[in-house]
Amino acid sequence: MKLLYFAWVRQKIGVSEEDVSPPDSVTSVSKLIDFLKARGVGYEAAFRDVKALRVAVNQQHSAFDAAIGPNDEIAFFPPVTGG
Amino acid sequence: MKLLYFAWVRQKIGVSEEDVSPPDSVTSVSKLIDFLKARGVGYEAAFRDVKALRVAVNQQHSAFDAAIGPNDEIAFFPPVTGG
Amino acid sequence: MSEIRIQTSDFDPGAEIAALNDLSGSIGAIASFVGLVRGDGGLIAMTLDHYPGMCEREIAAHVAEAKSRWPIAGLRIVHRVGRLTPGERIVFVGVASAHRQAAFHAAEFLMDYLKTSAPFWKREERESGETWVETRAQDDESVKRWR
Amino acid sequence: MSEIRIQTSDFDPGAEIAALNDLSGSIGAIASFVGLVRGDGGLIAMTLDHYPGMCEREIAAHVAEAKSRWPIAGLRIVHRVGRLTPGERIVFVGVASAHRQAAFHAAEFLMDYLKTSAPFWKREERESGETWVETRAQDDESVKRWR
Repeated sequence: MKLLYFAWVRQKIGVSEEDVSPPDSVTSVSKLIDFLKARGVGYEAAFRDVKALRVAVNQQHSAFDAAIGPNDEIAFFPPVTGG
Repeated sequence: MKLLYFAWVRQKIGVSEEDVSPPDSVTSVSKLIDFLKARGVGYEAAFRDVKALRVAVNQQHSAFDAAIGPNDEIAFFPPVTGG
Repeated sequence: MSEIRIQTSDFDPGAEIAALNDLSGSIGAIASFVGLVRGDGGLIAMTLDHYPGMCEREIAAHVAEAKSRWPIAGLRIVHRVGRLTPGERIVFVGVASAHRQAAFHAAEFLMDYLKTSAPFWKREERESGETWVETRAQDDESVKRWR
Repeated sequence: MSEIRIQTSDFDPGAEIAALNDLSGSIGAIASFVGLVRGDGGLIAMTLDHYPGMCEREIAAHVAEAKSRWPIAGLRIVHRVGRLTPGERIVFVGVASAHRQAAFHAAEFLMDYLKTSAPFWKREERESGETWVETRAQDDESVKRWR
């Protein structure tokens, strides 16, 4: 599963992208967030307030209850601010 | 009195500008038109339908009853079509 | 800060935009427009006639109106006259402003004015002959929306 | 006929307009917009972050919407990312069309989208530090008027 982070999400986590292999029980974006928050203080800070976050699954804006699988590209970022 | 003609007014009259010295009785644009119509077939054709014409006195759009004098610049042209 | 030119020669849109490109960091937007001769209906060429002096004065009055309506940091208008063939540039309007909507609206306002009410007269050449263009009602509508 | 580029390097507005300048006589209008970094409130620099791939796809979807709404003969969008200082160019939008209102409106529609809803994130540097910009309500209004 490929994860991408943008803007302050990237800054808090400290990497711009990574490959993760969460357990099979991680079947939605919400469950992925719970899995990631347990990985360290940077992740915990980034995902503390999910209302401040947006998510894209395979480059499409998605809901937090969207289903995800091991081959998906999942990106977390704040609301876009435009150019 | 300096006269200027534009677009088809110029084409009908055959000159783009000229100096004229009408009699003192020519005190308005309308009277100037009557004076000019007597000068030849080109003028008569140009001024046949004054509703199709616009006039400017000293580079300001004017009415046909506007007062004019010997030092004025008077221009006749069709309604503008823009660029 | 504003420049109005009526000329027979062509112009360079990039150079006009560069002249508006104030590097001070006070402007955020340059909206511009290039008008070209369309070859509709077998048009061979069009010739633009204008009233030198009055034309510049009237355009300047509309530039002043635009400046009273929108915050404008810089403005350039170039309008060609004489004989022009399809594909040739006729007109440039460029507006620099702090804000994009002001720049867009002022440029559109000035273009609507220039295309409908500025003291130009157009003659069109076609195979069938040459005719002077008459005032178009549609374009008058585009001007009314600013009133 | 449309080109969308996201790049760190600067661009040349004149070259972009020249690329839209179809000489066939079928277009009558090229409306364009150049956005610049404003130095408001002591801004030292801004840095634009974007989601490569998704950003181009989302912009392309809005270009497709613009083409469905207005008759567009050519369209170019260039958006810079990375660190930019006041006075630098950020964005170019150019639209060629037979008609000036279509060109203006499509350019304005795309700029409203790019400035408010395109997948970019802005960080601003000031003496006081660096902050990520939050979504602005005013700009959202500018997008709503197209709905």
